[in-house]
Amino acid sequence: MKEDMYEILEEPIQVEKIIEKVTRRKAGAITTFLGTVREWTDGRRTIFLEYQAYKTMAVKKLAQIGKEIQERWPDTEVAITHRIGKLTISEIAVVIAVSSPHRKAAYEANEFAIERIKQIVPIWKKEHWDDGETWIGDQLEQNAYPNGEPS
Amino acid sequence: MKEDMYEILEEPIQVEKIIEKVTRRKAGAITTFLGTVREWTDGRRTIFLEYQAYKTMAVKKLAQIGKEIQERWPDTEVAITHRIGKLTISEIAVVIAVSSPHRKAAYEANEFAIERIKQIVPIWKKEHWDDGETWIGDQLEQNAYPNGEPS
Amino acid sequence: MITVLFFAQLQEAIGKDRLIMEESGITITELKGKLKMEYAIPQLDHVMTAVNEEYALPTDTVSSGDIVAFIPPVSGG
Amino acid sequence: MITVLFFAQLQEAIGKDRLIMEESGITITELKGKLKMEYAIPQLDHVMTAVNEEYALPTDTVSSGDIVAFIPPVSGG
Repeated sequence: MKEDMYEILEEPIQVEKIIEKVTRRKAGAITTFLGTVREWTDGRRTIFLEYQAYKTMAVKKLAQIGKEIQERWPDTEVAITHRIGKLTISEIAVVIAVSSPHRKAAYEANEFAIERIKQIVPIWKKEHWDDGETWIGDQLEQNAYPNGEPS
Repeated sequence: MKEDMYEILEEPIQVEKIIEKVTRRKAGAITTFLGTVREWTDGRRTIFLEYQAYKTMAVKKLAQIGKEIQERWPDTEVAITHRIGKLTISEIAVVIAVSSPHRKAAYEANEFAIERIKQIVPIWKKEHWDDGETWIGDQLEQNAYPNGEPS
Repeated sequence: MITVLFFAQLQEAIGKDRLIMEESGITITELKGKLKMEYAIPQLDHVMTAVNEEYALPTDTVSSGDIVAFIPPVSGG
Repeated sequence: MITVLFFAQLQEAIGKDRLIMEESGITITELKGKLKMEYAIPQLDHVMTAVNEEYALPTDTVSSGDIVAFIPPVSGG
């Protein structure tokens, strides 16, 4: 697992670069997930988002997710980059790329990665609506850290 | 549905361009699938692949898959480009991009698209192994055209 | 006059990517039968057929001006 | 000496991203108690804690040199 497979960046993410990181001769499938800034959420309009991270820990937790994936889906390669700072509509907040010899694992592992990011990676999103601002967190869901976190 | 959302190309596919086609303000998630040329399959080594298509019909069938997706997962946008001709190891044969307000639909619709491509789109792959060559087709699977094809 | 298209292994077996046939008002099964008499292409029994870029049934009839394509099992992706 | 890091809504509530506290050998629960006496941050009851970049339990003890981070519910992705 190369260290730079997992990054927190303050600049726009270049998707092609993330894809390159997982490209290899054994792979027949590469899936990517791009989380983009959506304008409307439950009838409320977003003007921009602001992401903050506990950077060093976030990189460690992204790497942990990669390791969890490689244990569960052997022979996958994973790269994840999350952007922080101010993002406007349609900008890319996160890119997850997974390569695998066959497609099923690439889809499953990719979806697993985004679910885990939302559970354990110390990154926070502040919505700037047209009528206010809020730090988002799943305060309503009591199981914010399932699957053994913290250990 | 714009016509150029579905393409058969003879040149290398630029992933960023396919992603751009589905990017929109309503989307919070974009998934992509890249089918890449794998070197080893069941212990046999591939040197290069050759794809052939019935181009006009293939574009129509890709568009049909897009329509099927939009019926099943409303509010998705789909773009698919398949490359033909000679491809070497790790080159990209197909890119499927799906955008959606939420991620679940983007993953599901993307996986549906690749399954359908393998069922109904008139594109053929010839494997050039290090010890011979074969046109690939799922001759062993008798249900090559399930789900009502042909109608 | 019907245009008949061949792809992949069929194209290689016949050595051409298309044929023009002076036929009209025959079923796909009949068309396949005529082709098998002229060419050694046993694979023809196992392929789908498209007429004017839509999948067709063996009992469908093709008319002058139609484009018939034989579609071996596909393997895109 | 313990470094305490704050993020997101906690950082805004306290008005700082970090504090240096002259403590050692106290549990996270005790540390939270001391902070609540000094700052109006009721949210502290509902946040996770990381010690040296790993999630920790309320009963874990922190020592001089440790970096403690309070982690409000995360919302990346």
